[in-house]
Amino acid sequence: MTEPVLSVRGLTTSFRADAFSPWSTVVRDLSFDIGAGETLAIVGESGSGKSVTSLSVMRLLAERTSRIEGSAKLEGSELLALPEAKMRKVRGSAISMIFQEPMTSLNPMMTIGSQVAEVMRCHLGLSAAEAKAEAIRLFEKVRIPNAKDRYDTHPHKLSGGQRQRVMIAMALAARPKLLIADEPTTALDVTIQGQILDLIKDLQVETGMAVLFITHDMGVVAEVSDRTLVMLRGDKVEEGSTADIFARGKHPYTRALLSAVPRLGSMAGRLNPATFGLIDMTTGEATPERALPAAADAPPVLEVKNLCTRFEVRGGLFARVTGAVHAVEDVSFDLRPGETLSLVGESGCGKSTTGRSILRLTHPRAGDIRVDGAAMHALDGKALREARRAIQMVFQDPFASLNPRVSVGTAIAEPFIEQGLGTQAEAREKAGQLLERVGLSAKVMNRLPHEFSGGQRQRICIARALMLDPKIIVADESVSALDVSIKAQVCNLLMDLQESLGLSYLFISHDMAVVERVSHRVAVMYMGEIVEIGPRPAIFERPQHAYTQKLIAAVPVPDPARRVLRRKQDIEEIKSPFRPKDFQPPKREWREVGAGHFVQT
Amino acid sequence: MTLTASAPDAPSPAPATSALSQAWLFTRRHPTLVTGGAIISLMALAALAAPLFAGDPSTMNPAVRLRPPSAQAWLGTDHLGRDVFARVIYGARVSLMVGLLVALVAIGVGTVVGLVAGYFRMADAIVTRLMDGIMAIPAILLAIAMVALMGASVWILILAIVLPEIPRVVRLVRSVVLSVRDAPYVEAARAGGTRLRVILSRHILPSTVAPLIVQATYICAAAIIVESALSFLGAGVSPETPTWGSMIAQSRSHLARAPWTVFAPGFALALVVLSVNLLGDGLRDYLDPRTTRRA
Amino acid sequence: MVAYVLRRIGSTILVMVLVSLLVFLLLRLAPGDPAAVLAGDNASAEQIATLRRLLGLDDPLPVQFLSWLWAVAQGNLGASLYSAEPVTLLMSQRAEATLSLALATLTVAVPLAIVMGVTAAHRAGTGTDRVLMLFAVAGFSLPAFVVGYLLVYLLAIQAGVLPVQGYQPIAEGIGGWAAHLVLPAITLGLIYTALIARITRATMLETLSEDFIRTARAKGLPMRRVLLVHALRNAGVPIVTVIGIGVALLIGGVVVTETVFNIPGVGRLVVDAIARRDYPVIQGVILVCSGIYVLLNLLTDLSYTLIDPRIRY
Amino acid sequence: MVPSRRMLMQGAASAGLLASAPFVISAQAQTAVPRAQQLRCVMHADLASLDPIATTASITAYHGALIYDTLFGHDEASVARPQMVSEHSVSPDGLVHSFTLRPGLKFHDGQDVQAKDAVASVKRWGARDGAGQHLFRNVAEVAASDARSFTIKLNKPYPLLVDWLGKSSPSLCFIMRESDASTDPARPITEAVGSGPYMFNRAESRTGAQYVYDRNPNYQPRSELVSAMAGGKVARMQRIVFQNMPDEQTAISALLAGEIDFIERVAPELQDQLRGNTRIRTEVLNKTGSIGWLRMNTLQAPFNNVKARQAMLHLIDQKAVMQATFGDPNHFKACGSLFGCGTTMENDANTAWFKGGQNIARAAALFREAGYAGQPVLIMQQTTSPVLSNASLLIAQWLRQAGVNVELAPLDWAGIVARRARKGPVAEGGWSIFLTWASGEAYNNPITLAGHAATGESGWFGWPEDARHEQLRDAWAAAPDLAARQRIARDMQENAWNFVPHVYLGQWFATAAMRADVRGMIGLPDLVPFWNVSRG
Repeated sequence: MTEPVLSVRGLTTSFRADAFSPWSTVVRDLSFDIGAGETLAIVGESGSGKSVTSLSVMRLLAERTSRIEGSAKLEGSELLALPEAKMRKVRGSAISMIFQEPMTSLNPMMTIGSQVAEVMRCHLGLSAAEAKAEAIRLFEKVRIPNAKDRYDTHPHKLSGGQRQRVMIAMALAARPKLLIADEPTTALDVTIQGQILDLIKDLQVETGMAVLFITHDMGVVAEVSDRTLVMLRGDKVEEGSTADIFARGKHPYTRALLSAVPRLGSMAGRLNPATFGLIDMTTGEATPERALPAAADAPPVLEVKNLCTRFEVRGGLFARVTGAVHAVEDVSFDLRPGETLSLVGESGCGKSTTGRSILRLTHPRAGDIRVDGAAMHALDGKALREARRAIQMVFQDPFASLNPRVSVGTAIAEPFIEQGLGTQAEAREKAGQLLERVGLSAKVMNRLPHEFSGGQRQRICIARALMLDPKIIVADESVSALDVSIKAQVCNLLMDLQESLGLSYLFISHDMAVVERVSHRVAVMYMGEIVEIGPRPAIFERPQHAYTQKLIAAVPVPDPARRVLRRKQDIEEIKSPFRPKDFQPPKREWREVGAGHFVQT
Repeated sequence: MTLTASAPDAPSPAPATSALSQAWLFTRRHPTLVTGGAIISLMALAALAAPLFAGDPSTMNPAVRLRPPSAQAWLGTDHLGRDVFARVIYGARVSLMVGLLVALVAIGVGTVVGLVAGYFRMADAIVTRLMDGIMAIPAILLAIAMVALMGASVWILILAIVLPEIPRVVRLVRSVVLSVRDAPYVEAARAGGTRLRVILSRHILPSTVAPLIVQATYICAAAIIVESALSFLGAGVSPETPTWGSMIAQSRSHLARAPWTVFAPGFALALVVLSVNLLGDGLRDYLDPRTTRRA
Repeated sequence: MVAYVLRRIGSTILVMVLVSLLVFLLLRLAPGDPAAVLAGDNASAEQIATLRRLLGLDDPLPVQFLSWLWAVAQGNLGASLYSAEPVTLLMSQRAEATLSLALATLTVAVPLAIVMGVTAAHRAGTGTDRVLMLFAVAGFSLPAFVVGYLLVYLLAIQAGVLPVQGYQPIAEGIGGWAAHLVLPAITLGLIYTALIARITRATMLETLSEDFIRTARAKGLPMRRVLLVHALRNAGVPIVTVIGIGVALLIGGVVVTETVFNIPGVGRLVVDAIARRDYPVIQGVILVCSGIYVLLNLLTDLSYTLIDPRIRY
Repeated sequence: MVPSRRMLMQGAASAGLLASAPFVISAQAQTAVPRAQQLRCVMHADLASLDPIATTASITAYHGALIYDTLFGHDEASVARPQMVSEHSVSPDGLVHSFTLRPGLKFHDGQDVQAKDAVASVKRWGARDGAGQHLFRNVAEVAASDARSFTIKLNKPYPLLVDWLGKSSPSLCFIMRESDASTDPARPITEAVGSGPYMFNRAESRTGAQYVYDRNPNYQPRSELVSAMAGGKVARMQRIVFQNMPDEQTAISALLAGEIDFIERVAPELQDQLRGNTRIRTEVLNKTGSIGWLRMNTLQAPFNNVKARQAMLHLIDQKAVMQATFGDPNHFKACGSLFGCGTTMENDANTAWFKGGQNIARAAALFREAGYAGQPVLIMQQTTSPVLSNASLLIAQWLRQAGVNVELAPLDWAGIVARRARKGPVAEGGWSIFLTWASGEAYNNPITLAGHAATGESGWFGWPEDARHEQLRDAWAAAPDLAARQRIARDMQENAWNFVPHVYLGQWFATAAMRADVRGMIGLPDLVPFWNVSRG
């Protein structure tokens, strides 16, 4: 191997809260090399120090509260000793970066063209006109349609994928030797994720730059990287070629990580959901997967018929309604006891609104919602409060769904007491039992939420939802924000509870691989409508609707051996479910292609 | 990615050796908070304990008017022969009380109104219009008019200063309520059937506490300043009541001959307002570390 | 956009009627009798009663309010009970001085405050930051009249370089006009500068922790460009809001400043009118002031669209 | 010229506040009077009203003296001399006074001053002014006999008639145009067109800020030397400007900087700043100064009892009250005479209480004798006047020492004039005590000063009632000469200090400050005239 583009030796980064606090080390004695044209993936869960590593190399951490030791050499010259003025010239030209959140990483006040052009004006000394021409060329290169017209567009008019393309154009503007991509696809929908990964790959081939890829997603790692470095709590645990790591990962943590990654297609041929097989990250001890029973063949606990939810948009002199966002349009399904029905689709498809409409957290405009035969849609006030006992919700963000000022015991007990189901003491006893049931100790009742990790909090939320002995739980992206290993554990917990308590889940998720594992049935939503619904094996193995097929094809596969260069797909357009006031939704027809498997025609 | 996410796994700071060194550490971390708090506390203490050491603030004796500082009158006497030191100390009572009461009333009323406006969409439009109306009237003109028309008692003065402050509190509370009204934990409570009263008191109100404490200090400081400005314009409380503002206003024509009559209350006024502001800034940084600590 | 502006103006009228009613009730339900003031100390009760009747102060309150409102709707703010001059005339005579003072204050305070705020945010936690912010806090803590006296004493009486008091219309020479405005503008601008500097620092700190600032730094842009081009504009909306709200503060501060420097402006007009219970003048001035405030709010809101391309009405 | 410009400005004003500003400026820029030809003055109050008959405010009298002329004028010896009048004769029975106006008198609008103008003006003044009202009880008819002559017919002789027509305390009998003078006496006129030595320049005046008076080029002064309000009123300055400056410190600074030329009254504590400055001169223009007085509500307890009122005589230490505000004893004195000190009616009848000095124990005893039982005594404290505010504080302190339950109600002047009209008890929004002041000379005249009346509820605020006092007042007005009036004044005072219609706070002498080159200021008790004043 020739001299590496970037050579990191003994990198140790520490933080402190302020000048009077002690240092705490976040990255410990990390060393790695990246050669030209090579892709190195740093993989790890939150708190592993992977992003801090890249920010340390770029020296983008606040000087007063961070300390970087060790060495980071760019083609032999030491970066960590460079004066700030020289380091600034390295940033964006020799090393450039793209970030996770395309929504927030672009300056919302400036046109995308000027944001790209300024890099070239700054580093390459181009004139305004030259920079503009070059920026348009770059936009074409990253496949932004109508590049010339888009030059003066502001970021908010672009979709997430397009913004990430702008970010890439910006990063490539000064022809860097090293591109650091920090979770570049995490915030994107699956179909877009694939396109962005392909783009980076193509550009790398074209320019021969090195790529440092930072991610938590093993699927992405398998797709893009030549070599992989696994980090855990600031330490490197393992490094090797990606194929090696996936096939013969030595460290228990590596194997635990791999085992927890849901793999699309791993459920092929099986009828019912199954728990994840897990490997303990310290002992390496394995727990095998376990299949769940089929749903009971009983009358449905939840029936939803022709549900419509629209958000009115007002305008004009007297603030009249000019139209509406048709978030949920004519959605019907039912849910049997002990069954998991997954609602899948990309962001903005209306899957969350469906769940919220069923609980009446959002007011549906029309439709029939029956819980256990009782008409939920017609209730109000006290009756509605009582009806909600049967149907509870677990939200996406475990940090936001617990009041930071209320102890977890109080939070769990609250619905029980508020519904007048028993005394304070009874509530606390039951809360204690439920904490044990979700895998925590009853002793933690008096602690505040911030003392718990994300996974623990989601367990607490589940306990709170169970407090009213519901029949149905709406799990709205309940595992999406969790780290891979935690995600698998929480999924397993949900499945255990379903088995023992006979719960029904409305499982709302964009993660096809997880959905495949936990569902009995799947409904695919697109633009507020269900386009395909049916038993899970049918949907995954014999998808009928074009959109379902596209969704499944886009999911990265965590297996470097099955890596394919593929998908030259059409550029996504911004989908807007906004409709004018007098819009008449078209009448939809359904075709039954298999037992209980319906496709919109 | 945020640093807080890594916090659970990071080694916790070494425990400080003693309470004293912890207090010293706190002082170094939050110098404005501690300085402001200490001065205010001392002032408040002095004001409360005034009868024990300060002398008589109200007895007039024109025969000894405008005497310079001496052993009998530490800060001299004013144009009516009153003890300036005693009046400055007793003045702290009024100034601090005006500041405190204005802050309390503004926060109290503003919180209730803001809570209602923020949580109930129906009330919002009405409340917002009303608050716009109050805010549209220049505050100092309203205060001058109220004091002139309704009499110059401390209570009218407080009412006059409070009224323009209320809309600011309402806006603040309303914005906080709006930001947490649809927070998942509030939705979770609604989904669990929690009553409105409990949602408001347990889940929504506490979020407003930190910004309100900070706002309260600013209102307090502003009230003390406005009181002095009103006194300057001749719309303050009764000249019988010692307040710093009215002391400055009454003595300002004696500045050349008896500077202590102006500088003593002036210094006290500036010091207290400065301290309250420092306290507010310190509290803001302490309660909302986001603004100063960043990665 | 046009519909939005029209709607806002509609609600403005509502607010103004509300303000008028509030002020009217405050004035009329409280003690104070302009007829008694007007008649002089030596007048008898009977003479005062005659005067009250002649001034129309004996009419029932609703009649007084509605007839006043009706006149206002026709653009007539009434006339002073004392000089019988139209309120519009009284105000237009005073408008130039007050507007000059306000504009002079704005032109000095805003750029200064923004430079201070940006510098403090950039150097957050350092000595520079502390000094700048201490200055800003002090600006809040010193009563304007104390500052005014101090400035007059030092710069006008001792140094003799600037006029002590008064106002010189711009038509009588721009030099004299400016010279008369320097001290009042500094006095008035102190608290205003402090206010804007603080909010600039706070929003800049928040903006500087945003992702796109990290992007801008990762692009290797010079710090000046990161601060002034990327961060400042994003911090613009709250800063502009405070500049707008601050104008309300200016209207208030003008009253004290005009008194200290004896500037014949609108603030003094209304303070004198309150002392005399010259109801039409008080009502007229407060109505116009609140109208200006509401209008400024609207302009502030509209200016957001210039700053932030995402905001559309 | 003046009306048309005013119309232009009104039109501009109604076109909109902001748009009109440039019009105003351009109007202002048209005339330029050299600074040396201007006298810029800060007076004690703002000129709120332009009608010197409808209001008794001193500042309006100053305004009147500048622009209007009077039929007679008092000279320095307080003798009434003809001013606008060229001939005056009285019928032998003393019942018909005939007057002829000087030829060549013109109003500022160019019209001649005619007898009908004088008749209307005298009638309006007679309806409004205290002395005028007293006179008009005896007037049968006022009528013009030709363009320049008119007569006043009386029911019985009135020796003070000419004195009253020429009096220099408000309200003066100013001669206005008939059209203005026929306005209802209670309704203030807003025109300001007279025949006096100066003309009101409305275009450059700014209500509440400055009032501009330009020399009347058509004024023909009398040939006699000037003597107070009598003699030739020669306007030597081209322009007089009243600048309203409520803040005294600002005014001092402005005088020091030469931005203004004259301050009518300088607070004693501010005079330090002027001392030793050769460019500034100070002068006491008003030799009888001002007297503060305390009125009690005689309709309600405790002051419905004469003993309680007497207690107030013993309670107040005038020297202390004065010292609290004026400091230097050169600026004030205590005064025990009902008619003020330094005046023609001053005497020492029944002033044992004054000679005995402050005696709080005696006051307390008198309150007990009055049967005082702890009723609240409410003092309306005028916060906008330092002397009255300080006096209120001291009196409250002394009353408390005398065992009285005192309550201070801080109010501004407008609040006081509204509340003092209430006759009910304190609990019903009434009052017990208020303080005010008037020029020392005003107390000298028991007819013109409304507060000298003791006519009960129809009288002035406080409403004291005493039949003998009223008899003496009538006798005083009817007395043939000064010596007779002085005798009656003694009797009045003897009686008054027994029933105590009011008590005094002390007498003080305001100092005027001016640039050293200002010459010829005329010192008058009630007025500051600006004719005869020059610079250099």
